[in-house]
Amino acid sequence: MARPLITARELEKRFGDKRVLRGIDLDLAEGQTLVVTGPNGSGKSTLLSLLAGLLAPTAGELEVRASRAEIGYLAHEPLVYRELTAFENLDLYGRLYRVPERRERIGMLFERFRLWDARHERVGSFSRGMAQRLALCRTLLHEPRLLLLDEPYGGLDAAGTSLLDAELAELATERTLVVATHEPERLAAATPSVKLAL
Amino acid sequence: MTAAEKYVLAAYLVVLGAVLLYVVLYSFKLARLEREVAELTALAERRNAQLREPELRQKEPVI
Amino acid sequence: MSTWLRNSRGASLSLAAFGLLVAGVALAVFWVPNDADQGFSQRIFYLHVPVALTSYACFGWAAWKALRLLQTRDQRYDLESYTAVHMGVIFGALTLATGSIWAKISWGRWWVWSERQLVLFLILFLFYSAYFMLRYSTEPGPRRANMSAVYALFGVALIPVSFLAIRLAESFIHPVVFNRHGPQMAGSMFLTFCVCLAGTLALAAALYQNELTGKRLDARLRALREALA
Amino acid sequence: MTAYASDVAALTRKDLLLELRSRDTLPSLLLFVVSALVVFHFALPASSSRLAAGGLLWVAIVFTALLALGRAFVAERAERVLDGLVLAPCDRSAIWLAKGISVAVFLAVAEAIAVPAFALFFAPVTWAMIGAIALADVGIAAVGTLLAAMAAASRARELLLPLLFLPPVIPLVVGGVGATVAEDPGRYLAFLALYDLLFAILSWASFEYVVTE
Repeated sequence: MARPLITARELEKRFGDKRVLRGIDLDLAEGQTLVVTGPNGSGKSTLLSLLAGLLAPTAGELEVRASRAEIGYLAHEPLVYRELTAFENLDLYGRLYRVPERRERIGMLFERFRLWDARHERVGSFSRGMAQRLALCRTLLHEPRLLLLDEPYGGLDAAGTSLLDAELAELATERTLVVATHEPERLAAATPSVKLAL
Repeated sequence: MTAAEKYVLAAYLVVLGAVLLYVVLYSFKLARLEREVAELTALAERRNAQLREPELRQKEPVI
Repeated sequence: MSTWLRNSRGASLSLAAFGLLVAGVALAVFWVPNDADQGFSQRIFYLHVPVALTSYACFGWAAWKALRLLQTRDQRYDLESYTAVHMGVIFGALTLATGSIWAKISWGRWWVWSERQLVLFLILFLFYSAYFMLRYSTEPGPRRANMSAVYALFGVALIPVSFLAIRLAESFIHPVVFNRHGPQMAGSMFLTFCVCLAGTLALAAALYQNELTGKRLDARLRALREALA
Repeated sequence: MTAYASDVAALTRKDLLLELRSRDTLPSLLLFVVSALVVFHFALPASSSRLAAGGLLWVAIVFTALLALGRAFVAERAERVLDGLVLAPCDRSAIWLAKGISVAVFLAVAEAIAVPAFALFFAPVTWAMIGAIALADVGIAAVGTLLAAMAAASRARELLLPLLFLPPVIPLVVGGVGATVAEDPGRYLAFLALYDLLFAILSWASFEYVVTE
């Protein structure tokens, strides 16, 4: 069996005096789907930030066998510039991630997430749902091997939700997914192979 | 004592004063630490008391 | 006896500091002859310069610990670098105090811009005071440790650059160049100076060790409180 | 090398685009530097020499730089975009270099207005001054960008940046003023170049630690 993509032993994270994560053990192989559940403030986002490499563990071991170019991270915030247009944001990330045929790839993502006609509008003028869809485009832009999705359904309307359902179903087959949500029952599409309740 | 000697003495006293001030501030810190330790031992004892609670209740009905 | 000394480094350092300082002061005040041109007031030299050099040593030590932190990411070094900077600032302030007293003796005014060492310490004092502002306004954690470490390293690089700037500044601010007492001291003076320097260094080390223990005690108590909560 | 250069180019293009789009940093810098010079005119007693005026130009430059640096990471903080950039596979120092270049560009534009205004209000401008201003811009951008990133990660940003920035900028002011007033400015220009080299390398190497854990 190939070595797991993610290994964590006694993982702990502390912010000053507040301990947010403790004693997390985890093995996630390539292609599996991990669903992280728990109430708000249980440390789901912190765990995903640790997996993305944005935070360093306070104690314990964590090994993520994927380079930064192979990780897609969907955070609470869209991580895009409000003053720039949707296209300019994705173009910037496309260059930084050195995505081949950048423009075609961006155009295809805008169509798939129905943002094509808003592509030259300032992100500041976007609704919460549109910004979430743009963030999904940003996350999938460089076809990452490992996808870290923090509350992916946040702010999406009915159309957006069904669109994301289809997307997740397809992604779950060929990529490794880590989805953090406080309402796991909505994750009909991605059948979790590993569950972690915080 | 010439003016120069007074100033040199003043300089030495300034340094001595600084060290003493540091020691005084440090004693405040030690006092705080001691209070904290006392607090924590009390907390620990209360927790132990709670842990031993079940055995005590068993004994009472026997009397 | 040796085990007692080994396991309480703070106490043994304090003992060494006490001995050396008493010897140093005794030598400086009673034994060493007066300086030819400056007379008795030159004795402040045995206090002002050792304190200044100790302050440099503390900033250097802080930079070394900061470098270790950035290499090993071991948070233990953050506490040590922080304590060392704290020591550096205390001795820096003392350098400014004794320096201005020396200025009062030599030039009759509490502050002179022509004394390069003094001006350099003023800049360093401002710089490292901002170090504490940086620490107090960021959340404790690896991020703060990294930033403090980078800042401490910057400080050390700033020392020679600022000293050079001050020398350059002299030619257009006020060209009063003063030849202060150089290192060509007589044997007895140099011996006194070395004892005093060893004393202040030992004092800094003792305070550093004690304060570090105090900070570690704080951290352990917080962990204990959390364990019991 | 070209990968690094293309990252820096992409990030610099983004910074300049942000400024073009929001147009808030540059106009305020221009107005600030000129109004500072006017205020200084009234601050200077009538009989003061050219030396004093030269010095005040540098005070204006330092505080204009503070204004520009205060704005440096505002866009990145707004939507936690800095995390997005830190996640990208590019070398983190590219973020520092790109931001430094954009700060230097904004400063240069502000100085392009300030220096003629200085010549008009106070005293003639020498080539040595212009050289010193250019060298100082590099040093300010290098050190300032790093310190702005530190301040951006802390609570009291607007308060903290001046405290962090002013002590390290003192050598730059000495070099600048020296080049402005001294007869042989060569020594001061060399000192500025030394400062730029030393602190640019130091900032370039340490930026990574300021934005990651």
